[in-house]
Amino acid sequence: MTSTIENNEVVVLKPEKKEPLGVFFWVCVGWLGVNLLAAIFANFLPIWGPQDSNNYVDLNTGPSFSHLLGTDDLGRDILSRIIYGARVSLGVSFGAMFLAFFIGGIFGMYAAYRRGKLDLILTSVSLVFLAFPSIIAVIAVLSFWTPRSILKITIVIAVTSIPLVYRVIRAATLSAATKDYVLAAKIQGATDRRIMTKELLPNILPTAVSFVMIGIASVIVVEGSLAFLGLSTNVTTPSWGNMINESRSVMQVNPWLVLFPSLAMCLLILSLNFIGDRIRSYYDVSEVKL
Amino acid sequence: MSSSPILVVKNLTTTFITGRGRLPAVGGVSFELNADETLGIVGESGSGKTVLSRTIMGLQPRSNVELGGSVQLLGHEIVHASEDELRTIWGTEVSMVFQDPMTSLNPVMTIGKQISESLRVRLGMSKADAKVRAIDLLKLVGIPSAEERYDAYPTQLSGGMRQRVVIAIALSCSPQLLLADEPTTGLDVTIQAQILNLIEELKSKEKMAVILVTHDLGVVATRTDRIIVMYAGRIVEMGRTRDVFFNHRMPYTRALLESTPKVSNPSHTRLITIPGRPPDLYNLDGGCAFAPRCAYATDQCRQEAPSLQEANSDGHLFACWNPLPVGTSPLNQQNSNEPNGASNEQ
Amino acid sequence: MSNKKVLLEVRNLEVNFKKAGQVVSAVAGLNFDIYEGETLGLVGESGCGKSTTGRALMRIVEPTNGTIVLDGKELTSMKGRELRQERTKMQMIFQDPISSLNPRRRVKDIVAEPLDCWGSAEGDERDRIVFDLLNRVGIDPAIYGNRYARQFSGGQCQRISIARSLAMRPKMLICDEMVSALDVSIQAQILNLLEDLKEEYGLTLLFIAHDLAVVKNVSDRVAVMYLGKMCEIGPSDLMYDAPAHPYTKFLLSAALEANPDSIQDNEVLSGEPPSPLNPPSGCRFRTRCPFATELCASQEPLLTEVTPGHSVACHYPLTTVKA
Amino acid sequence: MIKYLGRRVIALAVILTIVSFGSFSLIHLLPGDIATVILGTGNTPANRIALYKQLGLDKGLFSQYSTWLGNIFQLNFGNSFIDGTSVSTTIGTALPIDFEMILISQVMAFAIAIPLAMKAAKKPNGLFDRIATGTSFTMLSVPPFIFIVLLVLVVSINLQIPGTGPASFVTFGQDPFHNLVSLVLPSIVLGIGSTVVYFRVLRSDLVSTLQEEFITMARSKGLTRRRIMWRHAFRPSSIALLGTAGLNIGGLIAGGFIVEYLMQIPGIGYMLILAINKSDFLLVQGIVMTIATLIVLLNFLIDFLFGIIDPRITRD
Repeated sequence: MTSTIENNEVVVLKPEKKEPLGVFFWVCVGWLGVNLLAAIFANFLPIWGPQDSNNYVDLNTGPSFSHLLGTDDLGRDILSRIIYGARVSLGVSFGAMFLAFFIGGIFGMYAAYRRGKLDLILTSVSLVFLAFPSIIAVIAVLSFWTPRSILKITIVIAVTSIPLVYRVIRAATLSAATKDYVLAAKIQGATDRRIMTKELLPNILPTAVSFVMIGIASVIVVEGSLAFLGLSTNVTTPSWGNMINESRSVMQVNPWLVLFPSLAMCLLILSLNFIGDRIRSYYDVSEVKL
Repeated sequence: MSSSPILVVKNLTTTFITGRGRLPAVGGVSFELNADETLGIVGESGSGKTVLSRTIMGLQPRSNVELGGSVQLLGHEIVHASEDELRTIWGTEVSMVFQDPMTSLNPVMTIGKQISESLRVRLGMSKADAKVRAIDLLKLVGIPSAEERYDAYPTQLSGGMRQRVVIAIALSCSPQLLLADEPTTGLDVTIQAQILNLIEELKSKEKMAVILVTHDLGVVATRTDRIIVMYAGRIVEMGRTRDVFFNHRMPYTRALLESTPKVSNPSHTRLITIPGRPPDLYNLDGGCAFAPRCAYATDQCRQEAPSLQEANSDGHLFACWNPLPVGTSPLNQQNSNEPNGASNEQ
Repeated sequence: MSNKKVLLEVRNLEVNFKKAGQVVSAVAGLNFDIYEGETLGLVGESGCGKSTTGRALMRIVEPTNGTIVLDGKELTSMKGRELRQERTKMQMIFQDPISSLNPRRRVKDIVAEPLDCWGSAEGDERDRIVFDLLNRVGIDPAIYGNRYARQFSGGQCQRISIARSLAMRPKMLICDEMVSALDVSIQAQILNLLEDLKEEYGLTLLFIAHDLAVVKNVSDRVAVMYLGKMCEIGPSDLMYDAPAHPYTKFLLSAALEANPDSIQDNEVLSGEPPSPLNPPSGCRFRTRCPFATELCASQEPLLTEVTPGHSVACHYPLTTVKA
Repeated sequence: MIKYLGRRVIALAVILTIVSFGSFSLIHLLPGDIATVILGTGNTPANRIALYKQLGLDKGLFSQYSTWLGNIFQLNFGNSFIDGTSVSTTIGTALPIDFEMILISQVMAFAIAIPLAMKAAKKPNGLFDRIATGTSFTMLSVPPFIFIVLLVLVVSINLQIPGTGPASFVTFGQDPFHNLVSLVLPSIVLGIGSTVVYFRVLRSDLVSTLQEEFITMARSKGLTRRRIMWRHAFRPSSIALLGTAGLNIGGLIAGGFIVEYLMQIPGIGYMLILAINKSDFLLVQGIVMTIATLIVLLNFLIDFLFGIIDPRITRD
């Protein structure tokens, strides 16, 4: 064979032009991690019990050495109640988003890849549901579906989030599925399942992760609102929403009671939003327009 | 040809300051353009031809860009002019046709409005006058049933028609210089021929100078008076069109010519290729930027960048330490089927 | 030429799209053969259906009508695994080099994708095949095999695409505008590489492009399409010298030659192609053809042989006028 | 355009039908027997049958639905089980308060967000942009119920500004000045929330629009920056803004309840919460139906505006 091979190219690789995720991103991830760990291992932490009322010694105190964030009007430790409250907020929001993504994501991906009638039907249905305000649906269903539990709240929020998740994942899949590499995989004989898992999934994952983060943040707000309406968990179970709501009446006496749970909630939402936003811009995923 | 130049570019540099360092997109470019001339600027992607044309126009964004040298257009200095000053020149003295007519027209404005807008803002015409003139312009660039098309949106037109609209906008305030940046890339061959003929026709009708920026040697071969060949942000050869095609001295010009497939080639003609890839502008060393791909490169080429030198008195310049002999252009031996002696395959 | 073995036989290929309730006839009844070992160029302007034809052959786009016989096997009636298996004999390279490669996969996995799909090679064997293919297309596998595709330039991506398409040792390669997004110097490298690989792997090529010069440089025969129909098909040298269809002639005269002495024909084809939603009756080119008569409007010209191996669909082919 | 609107009207009708059926069936999702819920236990069967008859629950589901729907077309949502007041009247008194709050907050949001977004988009990643984007991000992370609680803490409790605290609402008809004062804090909360969202959307869209070639083209025509920003960049970018505004205003109609509840402003959201707490199911049904209808109509209006702004949309 007369070789006419041109010499192996000196390939000039394009540099990864991305700016790094940044320190603040990792601070946010760290904060989310702290929240998660504290919520999971609350029982093992050297803190007061959330219901320990201290024999009415320290009522409505500000931060001190024995109670880092102070106590409420029943003498219960605020830090401890915030940590146990994180269980409700994080439990409901992570649970609801994972459930919604499991169902909505699979349908969204499948519909966008297959197109055709199934896509048309699912998309029309999702549009109808999106026209119906989901928060109203959540309130309506929860007010009728008693007795309430964390599981029920999670399920209701998850179900009402499915149409939105479906739309987001469908749009992300659609933009990936129209790329030539999908066709290339197809003509090499890849099965639909292989294309969906090997070619499409890695490309919609950044969108999904980013949206999960922002979704979790918004579920935390929804759960908080429900707590205000008395539609969330039992009042005796501490949740951030409950804590803020209960202490509104003593706000004048002890503003710490409102400030600390509010701060806990805002910081976590900020972290989640920031993580989601950075992932989106890092992976250069354009904002999904609905 | 001896009329005084309308455009004088002297030692122009455009350097982008990016996260990776300094990117010298255009480095030390000098040339002149006469009032009735058509100048072609040819180069591959990354050669700096588009940046050059935008810098001449003054359209380069100001942040993270370092400009040097001078561009004198009809007595106005462009390089350090403020946008307010430039605005008085744009449209009336120089205007531009962009590569992609789809993206260079505002999708939510009717084409008529986009033309008459210039007339009203720049020339202070009344609404009614501007409309009449805009329709005239649409007719001038060959758009059928111009009155009806006046109210059309860009998406309702084909690519060729859109490019005609862009040309109409560019001509609306009778500029003396038209900068056309890849005006036919992405258009079909028959439409490309129509657009190039249109520009040529309007050039003589409107008495303006034209700069035709392109990657395609075919576009400039028969429609320009002079050609500039760019590589890595610099002029490597410049001269009258025939000189560049037939008497080029710079090996890159030849390589470009040889690697372009030709309709007149018999089928299965093996193209003579340039090995390697265009240089990484971030890491230019002191030598000739083409040296790593050049078959004739010597140590001198790798160490010292050649400057432009005269090939003849007609303004034919080239930048090379080991220029090709005169008259060895592949175009001169087109009918001999012998393989070219100067094969630079490695 | 005619005693050669036919590798791909296309009969009455039609592709219709539905758009806003209307039917777009993108490909309207194509008949052609591709012989083993040859390169057939397919040219035409945008919207003429040349890309759709290529995609319909691969059945990425479902043909509305017609038959495709590849190496003796009828493809249009196949389904599922059989289709996927049979289709690996024919591969396609796309126009956009960047979007052809999954940005989130490594180069060596991209090239190995067909092998992994079919489990035809594993472990060291798989690595060896990938290594050889990458080397063959000029990408050093030892250095770049583990890189992600997004770091490569257009020309390099196209090389990787070629390597991938060869992994299953296909008989036929469909190149859909594969060099039109590349710079001339890179384009020439890829075209030469393609010619070498064609020889080495015994490939048959369908080379789809809008650039007449590029097509002529690689093709044995050329087919010209206009608005979903084939105008002319014949040996490339012969056809470029003496086009028989007026459209081919205009197309050639509009092609710009990089030579100041080339004659710039002032006979530029005026107007633009009509909409495929509502194609003209009879000959689809008649609305722009200076030679059109009433016959052209009423009766569709069929593809007929003017000289051996050279067919044209025109009532008034130019060669007969000349003769 | 007509074809486009026609299709939208059909979609509108379909969605409204489904939404109305959803609202209607809410009452049937109740666990247990409605008569027990309304009359309490320990009632005679005769009373139950009378109630069933009064509610029309003795008829078939479809006939119930069509009667209910027929009534709704005459804006008759029935009378409350609890206090016998007309549901339509309750909704009719509550809605204007929401409209007032939304109007104030949206005027405020657009007035702040548009100029800020334009200034920020002129120099992406410049100092102004960084500050504005950072601030918007922080504001985005404060839920409305925390925001309003903190505002009340500062403004009404610490600064002791009269008429701004919870339960100080008076209607516009009673006292326009105090009405406005009492709506200041809730409007700020809703307005800032909207401002942040609009700013972020418009800024990012403007940044990408300003990089488009047609902006360079407009510059090369010699147009002023101001003209380019408003005539060439804002209009295409306003599509994203408008779409967001549609979703956001819909969200305010549906989600304003938390602010209304905390401030005890008798808007539609507060009424909904009260109705739920009192188990006033006909009122819940009526409010849900009203909110859903308003949101669907809002979406229709936004679609219509899309069609006006962007000719591409009406000709797909």
